Amino acid sequence: MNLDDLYRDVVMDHYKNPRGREPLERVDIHAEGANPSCGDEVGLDLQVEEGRILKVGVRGRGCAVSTASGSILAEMVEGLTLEEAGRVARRMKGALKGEVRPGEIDMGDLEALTGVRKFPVRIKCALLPWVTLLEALLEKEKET
Amino acid sequence: MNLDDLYRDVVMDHYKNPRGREPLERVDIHAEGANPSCGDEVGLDLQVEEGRILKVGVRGRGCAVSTASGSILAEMVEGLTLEEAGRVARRMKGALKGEVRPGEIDMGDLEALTGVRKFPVRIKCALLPWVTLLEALLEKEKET
Amino acid sequence: MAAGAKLDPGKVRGEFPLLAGKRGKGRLVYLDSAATTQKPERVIAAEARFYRESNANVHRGLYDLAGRATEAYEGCRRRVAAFLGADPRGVVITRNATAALNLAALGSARLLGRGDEILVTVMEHHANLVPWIQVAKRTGAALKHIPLDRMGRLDLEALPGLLGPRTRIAALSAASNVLGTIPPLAEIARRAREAGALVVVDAAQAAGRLPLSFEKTGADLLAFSAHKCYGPMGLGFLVGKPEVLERLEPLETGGEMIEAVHMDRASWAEVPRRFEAGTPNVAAAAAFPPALDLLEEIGLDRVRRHEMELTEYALERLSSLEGLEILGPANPEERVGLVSFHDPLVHPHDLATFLDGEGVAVRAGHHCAQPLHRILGIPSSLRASFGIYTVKEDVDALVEGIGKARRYFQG
Amino acid sequence: MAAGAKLDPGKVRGEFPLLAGKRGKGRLVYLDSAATTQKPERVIAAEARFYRESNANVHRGLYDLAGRATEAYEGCRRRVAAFLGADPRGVVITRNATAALNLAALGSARLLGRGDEILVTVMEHHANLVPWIQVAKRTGAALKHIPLDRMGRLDLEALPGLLGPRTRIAALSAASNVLGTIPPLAEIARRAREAGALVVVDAAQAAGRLPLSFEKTGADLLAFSAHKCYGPMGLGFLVGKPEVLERLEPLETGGEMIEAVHMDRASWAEVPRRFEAGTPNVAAAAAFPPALDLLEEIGLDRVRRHEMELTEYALERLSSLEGLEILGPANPEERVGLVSFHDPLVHPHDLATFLDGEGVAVRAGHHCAQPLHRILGIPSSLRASFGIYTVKEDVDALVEGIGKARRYFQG
Ligand SMILES: Cc1ncc(COP(=O)(O)O)c(C=O)c1O
Ligand SMILES: Cc1ncc(COP(=O)(O)O)c(C=O)c1O
Repeated sequence: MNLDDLYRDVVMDHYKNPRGREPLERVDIHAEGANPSCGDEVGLDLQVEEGRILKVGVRGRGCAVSTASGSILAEMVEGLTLEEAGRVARRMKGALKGEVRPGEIDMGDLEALTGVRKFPVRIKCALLPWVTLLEALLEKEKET
Repeated sequence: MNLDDLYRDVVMDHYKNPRGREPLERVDIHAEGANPSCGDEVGLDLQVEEGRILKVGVRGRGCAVSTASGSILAEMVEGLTLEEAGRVARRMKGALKGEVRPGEIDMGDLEALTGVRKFPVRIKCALLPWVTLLEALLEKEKET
Repeated sequence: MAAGAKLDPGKVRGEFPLLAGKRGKGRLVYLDSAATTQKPERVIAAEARFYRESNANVHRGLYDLAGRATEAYEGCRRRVAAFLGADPRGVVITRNATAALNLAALGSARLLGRGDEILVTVMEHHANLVPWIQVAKRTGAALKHIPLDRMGRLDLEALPGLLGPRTRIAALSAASNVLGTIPPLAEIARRAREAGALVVVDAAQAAGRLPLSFEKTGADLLAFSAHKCYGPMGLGFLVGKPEVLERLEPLETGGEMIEAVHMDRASWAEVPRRFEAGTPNVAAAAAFPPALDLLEEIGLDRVRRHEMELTEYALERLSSLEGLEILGPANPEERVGLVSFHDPLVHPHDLATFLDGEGVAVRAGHHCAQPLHRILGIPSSLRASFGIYTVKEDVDALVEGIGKARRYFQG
Repeated sequence: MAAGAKLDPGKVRGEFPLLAGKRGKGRLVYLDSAATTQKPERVIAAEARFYRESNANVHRGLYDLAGRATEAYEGCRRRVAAFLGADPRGVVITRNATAALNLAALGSARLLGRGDEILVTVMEHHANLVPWIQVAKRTGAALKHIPLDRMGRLDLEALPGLLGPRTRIAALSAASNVLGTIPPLAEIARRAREAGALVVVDAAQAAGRLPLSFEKTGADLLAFSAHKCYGPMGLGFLVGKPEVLERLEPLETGGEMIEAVHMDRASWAEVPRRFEAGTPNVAAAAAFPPALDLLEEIGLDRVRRHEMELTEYALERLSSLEGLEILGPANPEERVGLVSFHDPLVHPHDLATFLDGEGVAVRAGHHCAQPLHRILGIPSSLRASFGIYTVKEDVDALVEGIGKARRYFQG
């Protein structure tokens, strides 16, 4: 195992300069996620207009992997409809868990995170923001 | 381990011709004992006069070891006072458990049974009639 | 092994160091595999190798060694799931079959109330009886027992009278450890389920002896021990449908099995981890898959045929001993590889001790089935049980030993 | 070892195959002994030898092999009793410390009623907290917590307000697995007993680290795991006064632990067998005494001094890292051989993964002590823990690794 497989340049860049850290003007959807086994927590805020995600806010600071994953999430889902965001999140989840082979779908910067699969105990770190997003979307759906 | 250490001639003789098997005219003290772990059961009847054991009746048929032990018991305690019988039983218990060295006390035919100490799982078989006697005496004591 | 070829116990024996060596007067005739099987070298070596190369605690460790330990542990879970055709998320790793059955019984206390019924059989091992007695006492449920017919089989004619709308649980063994009886499990399970009951199967004597598919047994929960399956001690399993496990209350709590703990409350991790409190026996988990490999290399069908032949041979040879009372069905197809009997001429204790002197290891006692022995009207019995390494000569040695013992004690 | 001479960890290391070998880039720096210790060759060999020479089930077997297995099992019980100066009749053999603590907690439910109080501490491992939460919920008893002072020690000034006539049980660890804190156990035990409480001690982090006498701890019941004491996995102990054990309800039922079983009721065997349902882990029991031999050959005083020196060295070297927050008391005499810390610059997960890349195995997380971390105001921490084989160079590798990690993640 090589550390640089996990902490690729793209990941370290997202970790050191995480996107989606500015407070939002308005929060339409919100969810809190936690990995009880390590104590990490993440808060996700979405500003939504006409079913489309305008802006994403990420709060809480976990490890490099979860921070980078949250930052990539912020970048990737901005501009998507809620439905599209859900589809992306499910794919990412599959890819991180190794259920979908990388390359099968376009993963953008998240591709860089798939190195985590060589570090099974860290997969949860990368999953946290995406799982939280899925829960937020599920809550929203139930509401409507 | 040699089988003949356990099944010495004296033991086999008591096993094949167990003493104390005739029904008593009168039963003054009675006790039932059991080894739940193997299902063996023994019944002890004592005919007592003026604090002295006149006759012993043993019922139930266990293995050679417990049968011989019961037979030796019948032979040994007949004629003793209840107090003497208790003392003998406690000594036998100690000797069978290896807490008293053989030779330290006069054990009569029971000496032959001490071979059981080389067969730890069989010690319970040899103990059964003696432990039952002790319980019978204890019950009697409580009554008076 | 060539398809169709028979199991060659002589060859298999070579893998078992305790049996391969000489002992005292001669070879060891080990006829107590139903109590615990001997261990093949590959199992012994795998456990040692784990300690030498991968020893660490599991799950929480972020380092390579802990990753390897976790992989060994989870690998065992997957291997057992594959062995039984079950879902790995439904495989709970426990200390032994007894712990698994306690989890099944006490864990389902919350599903039971006064007047509910738990159906067991009269031939159960204490491990599949006493926990149900306990849970019945705690919840006010009542115990019902499937009786035996005169052949030592479960009496299915009694079933309609025993199964009813209040039957919540039916718990029975896939094979009796005293009679050897293999009940028509799938049928009983089907009828119990139709009555709305959960089906709990004690497979301690079936796993490693019979080709076993979790689904085909009809079980909701199934328990067995690794040590009776050529695997290490200190390892057992409760295999269940994940959705059924979800309904059980954990028995033990502590590390590894929690989600979040506060000063005065706690929530549980997902199934099956919820039932695995504290540091598990990773070394044993690492050592069990090779035992299952061995069984599958041989083929469970062949294991089954081998045990059936030995049983048939043992029944035949033992019948030649005048007066010997053999327990259980006469047909070897209805039995697993063990034969218990009662000799009215020599007490089981004396017989077992005598046979040991002849180098023959058998078990005497009630075999943790006191109620069954009470029904049979004998305080205890002698049991000879077989494994993949048992040869016909072992049975011969037993039969000759009994003959000698009779002369010794009766002569 | 010559009296007065120090423990030579370099020499001890030679007995531990996993540490003696090279691994990847270089030697393994194993700093996770608090999770599980490495195993000396004599323990590994003893377990294999049991399987090769004495493997059988215990107690009921009337044959020689079963006698040897029983002797190995009961020998372990006696050895543990001797190790702690306890009565062998009070040594219950369990799966691990967690199982022992569950037995202590759930087994004493019958002694508790609504309004009764259970005293624990805020630094307990989940294994000595969640079972008490469960039993409190079941019985209506209330949990009270001894808080920490600002130095990371138990705040004894709070004790008078916490101990009262309703305090039935005081459960606390002999050493914290996060802070390293060694509380004044004997004093707390004395005061708890004066208040009429039973004292339950979680010695998982104390056994094998501190000279430990059952009597001097003041415990009524004391739990620990073999695998944290250089012994095998799948083995733990609840050591108690026999008359206290008599008062506990068995948690698991089944074979071996019964006296008489009927169709619908059962009675229990004597203590301690009453608490040992089913086939025990005889192989592990056979393998543990050699670990205790090793500890006593070295001498627990020397082990203690060795760990104290390492702790002192680690505290000193870690303090040189700017901003690092070290948990627990500053005085190494008040700590066992482990140091946990929080680095505000690098997340524990990243630090642990990075250190693993450097060949340094440490543990990151809440170490099964979520409530304590909540009080400390950190989600998780990093823990380096020592054993008899730990050398100062291991601590050096840790400190250098943290420096490198900071440059990697911050630079
Ligand atoms: C039918 C049956 N059930 C349960 C058990 C209990 O298994 P263990 O002692 O491994 O828990 C046994 C073995 O003794 C058995 O034969
Ligand atoms: C203080 C303390 N108590 C209890 C335990 C539980 O030990 P085990 O996991 O071996 O049951 C541990 C170890 O994790 C511990 O450190």
